[in-house]
Amino acid sequence: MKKLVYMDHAATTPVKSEVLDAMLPYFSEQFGNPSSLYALARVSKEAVENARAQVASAIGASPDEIFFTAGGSESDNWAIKGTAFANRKKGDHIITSAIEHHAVLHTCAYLETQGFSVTYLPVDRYGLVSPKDVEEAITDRTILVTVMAANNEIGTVQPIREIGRITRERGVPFHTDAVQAIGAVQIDVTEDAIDMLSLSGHKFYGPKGIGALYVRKGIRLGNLVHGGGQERRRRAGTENIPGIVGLGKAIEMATADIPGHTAKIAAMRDRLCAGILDAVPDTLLNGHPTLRLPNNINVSFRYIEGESILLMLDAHGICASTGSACSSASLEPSHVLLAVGLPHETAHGSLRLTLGDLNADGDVDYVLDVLPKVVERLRSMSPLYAARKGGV
Amino acid sequence: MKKLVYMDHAATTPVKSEVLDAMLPYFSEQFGNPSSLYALARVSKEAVENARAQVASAIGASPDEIFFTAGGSESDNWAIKGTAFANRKKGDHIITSAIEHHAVLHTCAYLETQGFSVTYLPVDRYGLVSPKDVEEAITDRTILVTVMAANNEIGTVQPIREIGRITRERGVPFHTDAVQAIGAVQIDVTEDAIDMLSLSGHKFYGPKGIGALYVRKGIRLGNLVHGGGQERRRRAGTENIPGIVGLGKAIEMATADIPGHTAKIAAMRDRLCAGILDAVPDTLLNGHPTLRLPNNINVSFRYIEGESILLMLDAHGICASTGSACSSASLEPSHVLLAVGLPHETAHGSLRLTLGDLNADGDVDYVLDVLPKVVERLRSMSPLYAARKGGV
Amino acid sequence: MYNETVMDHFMNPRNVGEMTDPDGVGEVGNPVCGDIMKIFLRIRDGRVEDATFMTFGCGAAIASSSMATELIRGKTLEEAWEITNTAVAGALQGLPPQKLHCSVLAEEGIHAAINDYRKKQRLEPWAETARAAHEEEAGGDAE
Amino acid sequence: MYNETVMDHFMNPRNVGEMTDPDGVGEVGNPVCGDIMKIFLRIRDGRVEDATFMTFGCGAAIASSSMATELIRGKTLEEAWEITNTAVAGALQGLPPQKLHCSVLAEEGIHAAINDYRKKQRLEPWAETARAAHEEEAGGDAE
Ligand SMILES: Cc1ncc(COP(=O)(O)O)c(C=O)c1O
Ligand SMILES: Cc1ncc(COP(=O)(O)O)c(C=O)c1O
Repeated sequence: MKKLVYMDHAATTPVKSEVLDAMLPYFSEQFGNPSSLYALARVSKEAVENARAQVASAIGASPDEIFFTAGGSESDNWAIKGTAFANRKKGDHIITSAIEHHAVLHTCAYLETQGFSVTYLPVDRYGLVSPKDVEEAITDRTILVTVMAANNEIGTVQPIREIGRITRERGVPFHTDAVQAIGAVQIDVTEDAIDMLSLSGHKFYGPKGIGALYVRKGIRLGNLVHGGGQERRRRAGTENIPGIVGLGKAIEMATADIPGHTAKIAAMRDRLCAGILDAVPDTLLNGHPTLRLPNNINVSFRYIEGESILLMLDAHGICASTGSACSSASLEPSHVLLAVGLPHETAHGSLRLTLGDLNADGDVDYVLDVLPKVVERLRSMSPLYAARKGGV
Repeated sequence: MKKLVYMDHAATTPVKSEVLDAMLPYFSEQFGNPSSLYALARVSKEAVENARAQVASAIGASPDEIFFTAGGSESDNWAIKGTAFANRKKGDHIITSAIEHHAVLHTCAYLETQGFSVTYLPVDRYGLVSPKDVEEAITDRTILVTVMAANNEIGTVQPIREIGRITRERGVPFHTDAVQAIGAVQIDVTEDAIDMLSLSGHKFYGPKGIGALYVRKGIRLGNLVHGGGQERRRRAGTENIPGIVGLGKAIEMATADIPGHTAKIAAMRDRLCAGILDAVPDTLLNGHPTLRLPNNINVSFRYIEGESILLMLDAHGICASTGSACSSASLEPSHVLLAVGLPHETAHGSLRLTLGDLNADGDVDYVLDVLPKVVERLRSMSPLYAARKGGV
Repeated sequence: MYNETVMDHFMNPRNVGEMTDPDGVGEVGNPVCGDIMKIFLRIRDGRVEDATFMTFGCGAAIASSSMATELIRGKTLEEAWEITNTAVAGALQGLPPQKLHCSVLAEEGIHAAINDYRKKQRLEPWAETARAAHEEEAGGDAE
Repeated sequence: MYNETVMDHFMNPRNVGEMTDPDGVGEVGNPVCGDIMKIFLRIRDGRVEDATFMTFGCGAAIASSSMATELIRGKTLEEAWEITNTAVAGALQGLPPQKLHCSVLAEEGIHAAINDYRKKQRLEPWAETARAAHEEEAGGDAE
C-alpha cells in the first residue's frame, strides 16, 4: 500500500477503536428511542445520560448543563443566535474576534442582516485577542462575547480565562468555541468563567455529526431547532444514541491525561517545525511561538501557492491543509492569516500540518524529506521566486 | 432471554445490518474530511455524493436538490424558518395542519412570535386535510404551505399530490414532512409537485442523527446553520460521512420494493388490528380505514389510560407507544387525537402499535394474547369502567 | 422511568376494588386530565379499618392510590388526614417530577373520602391545608 | 478534484522555465489573487518556435500554463492568438468551475506575450476579444 502520512488532525480525526466499540451496540440492538417508556428505551436513555456525564466532567460542568447537537457548527449557531434573539430587548451588540471559525463569523454576519451590530476584535501578529480590547468593546447594549478557545488554522490559544473574568464581572454572557481546544488545552468552565462552550466529536477521535453545547445554568438561550421534547425541550430531534455514546467515550479518553498526551505530540511537532524552518529558507511560522495548540504547525512558504503544495504532498501520501479545510476549495486566502497581518501572496503560500495519534516519529522524518523538495520544485517554477533571486 | 416484541417502528427502527456494514469503513479508515484536497478526502467525498444520488433517486429528485441534515427535526426547522425569513418581504403567512409533528408545529409557533401568521388547517375525523381548505386558505401573503405526507400517530396519508397541484398553480412553495412516509408510500417530488421534503434516516432502518432536506431548484431558502462551505454553502458542519452513507443505503433498500414490502407488513397489521377490535369491546380505531400507513394501528381503549397500558405491555416485553414518542413523557393528550375529535379521556386511552421488519406472525399472536388481558385488568381498576357497567 | 417500588405497586396494586357500603367515598381528578381516583373507606371507632381504590390513570396514579390506601389503613382519621402527598411519594421511594401531581391526587382523595364520611356523620368537614407548601418539599427521581 | 490530465500536467509540467532572450514575454495575474503566469515566446517566421512558462499558483494554474504552451508551439501567431481558455480547459479534459479562471489566465498570458512581441516589432498590438463569451461556453468538471 502507498504510504499515508496524515497530518490534518485539525480537519478531522478517525474514530478510535475503543470509541467505535462503545458505539456499536446502539445501532441495531440497543436502538430504542429514549423518549419511549419501555425497558429497551431505558437502555438508550441511560447511555445518553452516561455520555452527558462524561462530557460534563471533561469540562467541569454539571450534566444538566450539557446539550447534544449535530456538531461544532450547530453548537456555535445555537449559542450565538439563541443568545441574540432571546436577549433582543436587552441589547443588540455582539463582540467576537476577526479570526473565529466561519461557523461563528457567518452566524454573526447573518445577525448583522437581522439588525444586530457586531464588533470584530483585531488580533496581534500572533493571533492573540487582547482581553483589554474585549473590556473596552463592551457597551451597555452588549449581549454576548464569543471568542474561540484556540484557533483552527494557526493554533493560537486565547486568554479565555481573562476574558471570562471580564465578561463575568460585566455581566455579559461569554461563549467560547472550544472545538479545537478539547483534549489539547485544559478547560474548566467554572474556573474559566465560561457561560457557553461548543465542542465537536470528530476533532478528538469521536464520531462526526455529533457535538455538544454547554450552557451554564441560568443563561438565557432560545432554541435553534424546535420540535419534540428531547434535551429537556431545548434541542429537538430523536437522539443520535451511537453518536452521543461515542462523543462521551471520546471526550473521556481525550481529556484523561492532557499533559501526557500533548507532550508526546508536541515533541514530534517541535522537531518537525524546527526541521522545516531549518531546511526551507524564506519560511515564516504563523501563530504564536508558545501559546499554541500542541499539534499545530502553520507556515508560509514565500513565492509559492498553498494548493499546489498540498497536491504535491498528496502525491507523496501526505495529507495536509492550507488554512481551514473549508477554505481549501475557495479562492479566498484565509481570513485568519490576513488578520495576523500577512500580505495576500504570503497567505496564499501557507501550509497547515496538524499532528495527532496517527503520527509516529517516522512521519516527521518522511515529511522532512519530502516537503523541502516540494517547495524547491514549486519555487523553481515560480516567477516570484525567480524575480527575488534575480533581485538579490 | 425475555421475549421482546417491538411494535414501535414509528418511533425508531434498528439499523439494518447491510446499512451498518456500509457505514463501518467510514468511521476509522475512510475518515477524511471531504472538504480537503487529498486522496483520502476524495473517498469521503465520493461516498457522500453516492449517498446523495441514492436519496435523490428514492424520491425522484436530482442529486443537487438533496441536502444532508441531522434529522427530520432539523429538516423541518430549516424548510420552514428558511422559507419564512427568506421571503419576509413577499409575505408573512404560513399554512399548515393541526396534526403536524411538533418539529413543524413548534417551529410555526416560534414564527408566530416573530411576526408571522399561521393558519392551522383542521382535519376530518380520519385525520385528513382537505385540499380545498388549503386552496381557500392561500392569500397573496402566503409564503409556504407545509402539510405532512403521513401522520406519525394515526398513520393517515394525506392527499399531497392534490395539495402539490394547488400550491404549484398558486405559486406558493409546498413543503412536506415525509419522515413517516419514506419506504411506506411512493413519493415522487416531481409528480407530486413537492418543493421541499423532510426525511430522517432512523425511521427506515438507517442511522439516527442523519436526515435530508430536498429543496427543488429555484426555491428561495435561507440557511439554518451558518458556517463552512459544506452542502454547497447551504448547511455548515463537517459531514457525518458514516451517517450519510447509512442514510443512502437505507433509503435505497427501503424504497426498492415498496409494494412488496408493505404488503407483508400490512397483512400482519390487518390481522392484529382486526383481532384487537374483535377481542376488546369499547375500542375505537383512530385514523383512516384505508388511507393509512401500512404498519400503523392506533386504537383508543375507553375507560383506561395509555401510559398504564404501555407499562403493562412492557412488563410482557411488548414495546408500544401512546401518541408520539415525544408526548409519552408529557401530560398532554395527543394534539392529533384531539384534532380528529376524540374527547380528552378517550385520547388518554390510546395505543399505537407500529409494525415493521422486526415482527413476524408469532408477534401478532402474542400481542393478541396479552393485550386484551392488559386492557381487562386495567378496566377492572377503573372507576369509569365501573360506572359505565353500572350504567348499562 | 419509575423505580421498583412504584412498579411493584403498579403491577401488584394493593386494595383495588369497589367497596360495598363504604362509610366514606372520595372521588378526585378529572378524565380530561387523564386521571380519576376514587377512595373508599370503612371506618370503625375513628379508625380506617379498610381502604380501597378504583383509579383511571397512569402508572404513578395507580401506584399512588395503592400506596395511599396502604398508608391509611389502621390509622385514626386524624392521622390519615395528615398523610401528605410527600408521604405517599416518599413511601414510593420517589416519583418523577412530572408525576408528583399523582401523589397530590392521592392526598386529595383521602381528604375527600374522610370529609365524605364526616359529612355523613353530620360533622363539619375539615379544611384543606395549603397545597403548594407540600409540593415544594416533595422529592423525586430525575425524569 | 482534478482529472488525470490536469494532474499529469501539474505533476509533470511541460515547458517550465525562464527563456533567455525571448522574443515576447507576457506576465498576467496578481499575487494578491494567488496566481501569476509568465509566458515566454521564441518566434521564427511568424511561428511559435518555443514557448515556456513560469507560474505562481494553484494546480490548475500550473497545468493550464503547461497545456497552453504545448498548444501554441509550432502554431502561427494568428493561430496561437485564437487558442481560447475554452481550448485550454478542453485540452485538459475540463477544469472545476471555480478553476476556469486559470485557463482564462493562460489565454491572457499568450495574448500578452504575443502583443509584447508585436510591440517589440513595432506592430500594432492585437485587440482582446470579449472574454465573457468564452467563459460562458467553457465546460468543466463538477466541483
Ligand atoms: C412526522 C415526523 N416528523 C418529524 C420527526 C422528527 O424526526 P427526528 O426525530 O429524526 O428529528 C418525526 C419523528 O420523530 C416524525 O415522525
Ligand atoms: C474552531 C472550529 N469551530 C467550529 C468548527 C465546526 O465544527 P463541525 O465541522 O464539527 O461542525 C470547526 C471545525 O470545522 C472548528 O475548527
